[in-house]
Amino acid sequence: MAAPASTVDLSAAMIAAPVPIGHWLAILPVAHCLTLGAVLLMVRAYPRLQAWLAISGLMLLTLMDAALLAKVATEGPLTMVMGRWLPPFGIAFTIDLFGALMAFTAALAALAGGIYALADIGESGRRYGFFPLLMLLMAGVTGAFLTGDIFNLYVWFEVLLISSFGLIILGSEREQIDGALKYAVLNLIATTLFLAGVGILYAIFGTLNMADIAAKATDLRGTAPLMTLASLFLLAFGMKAAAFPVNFWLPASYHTPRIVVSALFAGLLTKVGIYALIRVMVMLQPVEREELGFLIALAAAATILVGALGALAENDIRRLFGYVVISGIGNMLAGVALGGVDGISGAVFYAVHSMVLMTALYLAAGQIARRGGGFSLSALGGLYRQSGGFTAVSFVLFLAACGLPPFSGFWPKVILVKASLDIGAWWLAASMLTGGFLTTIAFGRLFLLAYWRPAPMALAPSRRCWRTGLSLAALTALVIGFGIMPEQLLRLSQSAAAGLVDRQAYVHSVFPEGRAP
Amino acid sequence: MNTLIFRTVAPFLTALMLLFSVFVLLRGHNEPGGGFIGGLIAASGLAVYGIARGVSAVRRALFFHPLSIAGAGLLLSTMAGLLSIFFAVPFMTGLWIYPRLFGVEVPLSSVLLFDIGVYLVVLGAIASIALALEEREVE
Amino acid sequence: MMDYVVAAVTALLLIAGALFALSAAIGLVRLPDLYTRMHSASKAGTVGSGLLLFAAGLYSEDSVILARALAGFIFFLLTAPVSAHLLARAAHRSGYDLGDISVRDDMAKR
Amino acid sequence: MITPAAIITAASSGALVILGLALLLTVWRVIAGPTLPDRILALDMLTGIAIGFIAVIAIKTGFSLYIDIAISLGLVGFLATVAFARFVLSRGSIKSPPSAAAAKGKAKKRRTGRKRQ
Amino acid sequence: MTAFLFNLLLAIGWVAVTGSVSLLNLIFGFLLGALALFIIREPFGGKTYPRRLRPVLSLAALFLKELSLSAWKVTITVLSPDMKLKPGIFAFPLTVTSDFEITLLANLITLTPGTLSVDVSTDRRTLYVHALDCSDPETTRRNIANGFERKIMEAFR
Amino acid sequence: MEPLLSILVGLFFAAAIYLMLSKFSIRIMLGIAILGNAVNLLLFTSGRLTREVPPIIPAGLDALPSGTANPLPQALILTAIVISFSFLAFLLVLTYRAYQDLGTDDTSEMHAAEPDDRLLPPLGY
Amino acid sequence: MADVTALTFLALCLPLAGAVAAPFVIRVFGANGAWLLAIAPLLAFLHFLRFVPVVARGEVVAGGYVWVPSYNLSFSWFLDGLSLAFALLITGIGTLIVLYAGGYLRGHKDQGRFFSFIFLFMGAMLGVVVSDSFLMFFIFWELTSITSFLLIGFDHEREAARRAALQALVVTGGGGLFLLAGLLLLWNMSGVTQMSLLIGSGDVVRESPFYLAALILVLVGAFTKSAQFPFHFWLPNAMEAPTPVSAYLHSATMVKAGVYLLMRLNPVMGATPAWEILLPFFGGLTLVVGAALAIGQTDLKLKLAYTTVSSLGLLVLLVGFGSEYAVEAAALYLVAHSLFKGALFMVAGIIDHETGTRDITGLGGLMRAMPLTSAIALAAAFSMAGLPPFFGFLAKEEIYAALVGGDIRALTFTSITVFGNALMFAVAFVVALKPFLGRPVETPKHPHEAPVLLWLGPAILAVLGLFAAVFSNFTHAALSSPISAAIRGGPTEIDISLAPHIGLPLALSVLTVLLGIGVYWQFARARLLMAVLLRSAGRGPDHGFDLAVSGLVRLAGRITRFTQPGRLDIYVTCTFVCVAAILLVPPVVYGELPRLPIWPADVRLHEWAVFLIAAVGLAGVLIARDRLTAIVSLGIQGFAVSIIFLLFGAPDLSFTQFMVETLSVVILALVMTRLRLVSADRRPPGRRIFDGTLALGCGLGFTLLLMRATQMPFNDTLTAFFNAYSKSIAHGANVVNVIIVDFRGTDTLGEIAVVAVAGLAILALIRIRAGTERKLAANDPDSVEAEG
Ligand code: NA
Ligand code: NA
Repeated sequence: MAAPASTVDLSAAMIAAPVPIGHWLAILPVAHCLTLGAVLLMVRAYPRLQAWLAISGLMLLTLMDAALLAKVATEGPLTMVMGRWLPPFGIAFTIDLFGALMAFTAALAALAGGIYALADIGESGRRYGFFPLLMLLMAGVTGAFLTGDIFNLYVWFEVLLISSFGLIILGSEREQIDGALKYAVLNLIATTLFLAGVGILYAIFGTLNMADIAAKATDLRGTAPLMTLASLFLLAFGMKAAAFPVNFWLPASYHTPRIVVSALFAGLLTKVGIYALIRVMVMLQPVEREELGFLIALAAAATILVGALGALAENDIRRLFGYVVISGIGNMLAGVALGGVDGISGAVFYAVHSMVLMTALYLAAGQIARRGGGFSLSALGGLYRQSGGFTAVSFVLFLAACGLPPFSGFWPKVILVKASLDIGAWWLAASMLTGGFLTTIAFGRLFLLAYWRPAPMALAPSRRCWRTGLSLAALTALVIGFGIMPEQLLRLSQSAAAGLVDRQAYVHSVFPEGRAP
Repeated sequence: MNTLIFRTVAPFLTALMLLFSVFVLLRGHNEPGGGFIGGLIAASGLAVYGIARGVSAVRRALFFHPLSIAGAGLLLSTMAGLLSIFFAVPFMTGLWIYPRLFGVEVPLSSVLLFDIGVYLVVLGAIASIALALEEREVE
Repeated sequence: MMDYVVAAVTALLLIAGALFALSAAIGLVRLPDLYTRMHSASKAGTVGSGLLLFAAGLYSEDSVILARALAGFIFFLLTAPVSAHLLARAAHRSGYDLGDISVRDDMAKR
Repeated sequence: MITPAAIITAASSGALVILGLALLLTVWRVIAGPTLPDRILALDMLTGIAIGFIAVIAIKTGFSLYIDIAISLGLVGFLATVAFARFVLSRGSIKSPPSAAAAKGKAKKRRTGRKRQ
Repeated sequence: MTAFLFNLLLAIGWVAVTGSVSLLNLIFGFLLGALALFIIREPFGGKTYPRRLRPVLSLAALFLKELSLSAWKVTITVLSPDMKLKPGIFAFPLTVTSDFEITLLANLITLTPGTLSVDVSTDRRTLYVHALDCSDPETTRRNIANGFERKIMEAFR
Repeated sequence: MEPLLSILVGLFFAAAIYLMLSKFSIRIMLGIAILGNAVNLLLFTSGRLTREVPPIIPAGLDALPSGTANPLPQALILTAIVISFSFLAFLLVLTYRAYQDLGTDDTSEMHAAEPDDRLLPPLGY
Repeated sequence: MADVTALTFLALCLPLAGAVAAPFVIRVFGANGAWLLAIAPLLAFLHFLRFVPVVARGEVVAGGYVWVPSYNLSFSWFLDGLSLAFALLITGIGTLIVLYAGGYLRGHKDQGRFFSFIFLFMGAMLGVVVSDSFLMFFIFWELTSITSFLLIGFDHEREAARRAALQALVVTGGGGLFLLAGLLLLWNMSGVTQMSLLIGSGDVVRESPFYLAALILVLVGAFTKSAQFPFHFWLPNAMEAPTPVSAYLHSATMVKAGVYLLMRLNPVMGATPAWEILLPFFGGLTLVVGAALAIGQTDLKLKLAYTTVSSLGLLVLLVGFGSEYAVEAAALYLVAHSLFKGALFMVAGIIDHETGTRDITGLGGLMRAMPLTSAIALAAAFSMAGLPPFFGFLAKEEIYAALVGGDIRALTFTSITVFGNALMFAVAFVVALKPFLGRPVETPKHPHEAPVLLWLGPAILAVLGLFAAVFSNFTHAALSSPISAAIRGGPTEIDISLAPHIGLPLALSVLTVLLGIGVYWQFARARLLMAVLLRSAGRGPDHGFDLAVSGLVRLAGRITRFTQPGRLDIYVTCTFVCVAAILLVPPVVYGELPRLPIWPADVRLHEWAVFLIAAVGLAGVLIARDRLTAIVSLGIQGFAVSIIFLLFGAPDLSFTQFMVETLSVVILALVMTRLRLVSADRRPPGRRIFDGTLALGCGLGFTLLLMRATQMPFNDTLTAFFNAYSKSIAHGANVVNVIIVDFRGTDTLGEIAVVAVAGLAILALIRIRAGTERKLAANDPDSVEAEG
């Protein structure tokens, strides 16, 4: 490596100090996903090899994200600037607790989905790219959680979006095509709005690095363009997250793909929207968030209720679960509306809970259909008699989805209701509780009809499959674990929220001298 | 399209376009061009060949499935970024060497490697799309 | 002095090329049917843009760029007749008849 | 004093205006049609004129790098025309236009009749 | 043989276009050309290559002359107020037989004044040509046969 | 210059949105294609405009002299163009498949995923 | 005491252990495993029993572990008289219920599961009464709702059982949400998170402006759980559960949780006008309604269930009175009711088990066949009727002593109570005498004396009812006094004894007995009268529940179909309405419109031409009559955009745009080949005007935003950096390309991932055909045919 003769002062442009190997944790998850995605793309013709590679790759990803989470939790935000260009010029991956937590949970959900897929995705699904699509989806998801650059965030959004397109049409059933069309058009509008927002943001701030924006944003306040910008981001990410009144795409499409795909979508995609919403609204535009607070709270309440009512009104359990996803988004949105460490920590906790739970619920839906012969509530029955173990798992998941103790859904709900009552937003608390109540009725009826009610026809005894069982059991164990021993996660989400509200540590991690040049 | 004239001209055009695409790829760092445009031109060349002589001819010509080429490109680009782990510099840091070949100093870099990866991805993906569509056309 | 020569030749080529292109456009508008318009487009267009490219190559006073401009021109010469042929053939095969003033169509007799 | 630069500026500005006019005429043909091949032809020509336009810009600004763009544009225009010709051909004869219903039926038949794809 | 010549041509073109005249670049260009040709290797089974340089140059000169004439004539035609046209398609019986020759002829015809190759018959005996002035197709046929077609046969046989 | 381009951007958005409001999938796709251009032009304008001078460092100089176009938005747009092209290609093929499988290009008749006669769940217990 | 904390924790965990062990124990030992399983609650009972002397001295047993410190929550318990009494009842009666269930469900295929549920419920209930922390209390509170759902729906193959289970879940779970809000409000008001601390901050709470809100929220929680009118309807329906469940849930546990909560909060929220009006009002109403409905039933269990409703009303009424006597009476009645009601339910179960029916009209003369059972029944009925020398009498005396007074309020509630008690008296003897006296009646099964597992439990409870009364001093010292001290929030000074209070209370007792005998005498008529009355009153809240659930589902369906009509055009329209609002509202609200440019700007002729071409292209796409014109016009606007890029110094962009635009048009053309479609606009004129306005609105919004944003000062540090170092460090003269592959190479990495995935996705879209994957779902996952 011979550097060319140059008179330029490198230190004015580049980070001179060598990078400790530990910093590579910032990029490795994404690079790993991309590498493995590329390799899987090359070995499309070998389904067995693919599956083996993908599962071990997902395990490795989970380990990497776990290490990252541990590092960030102990040492504070971690930054690596790609190409070692001084920030904000190079693209920085800045990982705070929030990002690391989300990435880790996403990896867990993906691992569970991947293992389930071993039994659920067959030859043609593998040949047409389930595993490469999954890995590249994870590249997008992880990239979105870890990057510290807003345009880069857009890019990762697109990576995960196109991968989701690929996944949603695997199978090419009629309803998949229909669902995919609605999904694709509406999501594309959302990302386009996001990109337009990035353009305007660049026009105003002249920078794309989030820490830099956070630092600069304090100088420019209250002007109409900033409000418009914040609203634009709110709409774009609200759409991604499926918040009312732009939630249509979710019930229109989530029930159509293969069940593993639904599970991954439910677990990962809307949460990326919520992640971006929190990142941008709370960290980059807190003043605008404050001003829009009431609006966000209204949207949150409406989302909760629309979701819960939808869950009550659905006969197809996949669609029912889709509405439960929406209702959950409303709860997280309520956290965003509340702001403050309490509200945000509630939203963060809820996001983690929801990633695990919704993945598990959809995987359970797959099992319901496998055991009961379909997804239609009017035709299901007899599951309780057929398998006590599966019923127990389902029951736990249902309770968690209703926000009932002692499972993972309970804590964020309590935190959020308390935070709303603290600031006197009783109607927001009421809508959260009402949403939980309606969801309880929906799940109670689901349990009555599909599990307790005698089967219309005798069900064949279900065959055991360790892959589906393992993934479902592992996720359920998490749901129980988060419920009974919430301290760790609670502390993490509180620190994550604190890091978002007080941006010092984040900015400092990118600019050790305090401010961008 | 089974026309004698097009069939005869197409290989020449394709060869020209492929060559031109490499040219565009290599000069991208200093002048307009680069991996993406290069890849598009190469894919267009293959598309012309496919339209003139049929999809199977292109498939035979390429040896590998276009998507495997795209995968290789993605792998190459990522590896170009990961290379810097061995030099204690962050991901995607440009690494340059200047070997002398026949007395000429040839600048080689991880950045070039990256751009070649981009080229391959675009070539593979677009060719795959074009071929798949063309295949449906002919049936 | 050389500057003036180059400038003058370039200017001449520029105007000539532009006019060729314009005449091709006029032909495209005025000629009565598809096949006659093709004459206008494939020839005048090629020559017009060829002249302009040549002008650009000449003006740069750089042999490499001139070579590149010429290479581009040759490329058009290779492609223009092929595309004209393909379009005309496709149109004829798809039943787009010659205009009313046409006097003969041997292809239709096949 | 007429400098070479002034000559070039004047000539290139003039050429740009002429080419602009040519572009507009061609666009008119694209919009007016009347047949599909007419439009394709006009689009092909549009790329041709655009090539000239770019060459003039190269002279006007002194950036010869634009020439490469012009070259690739020629290539691209060719591709478009080939694809459109392909399209015209595969649409079948315009003299017996199949009805929309027939097309639907055909699509269905193909869907059901296909064994392996 | 064609392949090698074409490859060499590609290499020279590479050197010209990249603008770096060195042996290394020529070799690089040749290698790239070889790669490109390898990819489209199938069609190069034929044996058509020019024997003599002079007829080729002569053909090129004829072509350039015809090309400029062509453009000019078309310009005059479209700018004339009344545009007296008698367009039509006539059949041209081919003497040349190889793919390469037919293609070359057809393309050259397209670039000559007032004529445009529309199609080659499936038996490869007839070339259909559209002419702006189709009042006397016999003369046009003779011009083509004695002009481009003869020169092509001189150059490539 | 920026105000003029802003108006053009507005026109692009308006056209794209008008097309996307249609019921027909083909028109929606045309709208999406234009929408991509609209956003690209928006990005382009947001970095402020400079006529004709590309951000290419002339031979012999070490840095770009002032008065050249802003390279950053260009790089961003380049990425965005590629991405929106990929999406457009996918969407076009999807539209094609939708037409094949659902037998219509009218999105208001596409009810495979959300049938009009969706059942309520059983009202009993 | 080695480590009281650890032992208590273990005692609290014992039910959970039982739940885990039950299926295995039952699988191994069959129904006799109940003996083994009963050890778990028995050990817990004995453990809590050891605290009785401590608590009787007025001390409190507290302990616990850190649980969720970051939310101020510990797993901690707090045993005063009230919680200890409850803990003893739960574990004590729980032990008996386990034995009883062993006999009752002998041979049932799900007996193991049943024990698991019962133990889970026991654990939850225990948690409710011992919890110190609010949240822990609430968690266990909800757990009782959940586990009772499982228990009530145990006979899940019967629709009525499923309905009852859902009803209980909806009513008590829904009430729980109110309670949660109430508890959180209490937390806000007092700033403490523990019951033990809250008791000391009653004044703060009562003076808070949110007091009434918190009270109502808490009351809804307590009333739903304790089946107060109008939430009473779920309780009788819960009789769908097997009898051990009814005996357990509706005597000492589940339904008492609400009463427990009210008693617990009495020192905090009591002694206010709202408390003293609301509680007696609803309690009194419930007492009367429950007793009246009990008369109207023929089913033994239902009769008992309605008297439970009645008794709960009485307890709530007493708590609301809040006087020293009232509290003492409540404490006594609480325990007495648990004992006699548990025994009576079990007796009803025995009768059902032995005869195969619970219909009072089809039973009689069982005395000979089941002497022991009838003795137990009689003892329990005496207690329930409030006759000496049973525990019920003790309680009833105190009740009257507490209520009597001269004012109108005392008069009203006294008469209500007398009336209610009289009806309960009658019911008690109907249940305990009618089946046993008279001539034997033919029943579905031939009755025998019940096996020991069945009669042991009720016998013990009946005997306890007698002992408690006989040793009333001990009962008072060990049990009722600590309870009332806890309810009052301070020590009490009254004494009780079996000797009657001479005076008004005794007179009222006599009146009650007389009235009760009267009703018993005319029971058949009374029942008919009630039936007529009920019919004329119309359908009650129970029927309302069905209507509410189906109505809710229908309403939800209607709303969902409105918000989710399944039409893409509506979705898109809605989205863009939001976009227009977002873009246009802020500039107007903040009054910040961009400066309007001065025309004509410095625009050159050829630039105008290009802009014009772009506009023409756009217009062409919009108005094109066929789709090909539209596609070609699309190409024109694309070319115009690339020329714009070129004119403003972006050759790379222009280059790429040309390529991409052409490829887009090519793909469009390739894709459209097979489609016989018209791209022309086919919407009606009105819709066109709306869409056009909306589109123009959005366009205008973007124009304004972009104009305003570009008029703000521009920070070009990034660009300056790239321009300075692109060549000198990154060795590239084309700054744009250097940004793409070096400065912002990570973007490009993502971008090519998008391209690669698009290739894959499109391939999948074209190649995979419907149906190939469906086979997979139906069949073996590993036997899918290979596919091209
Ligand atoms: Na480039
Ligand atoms: Na590039």
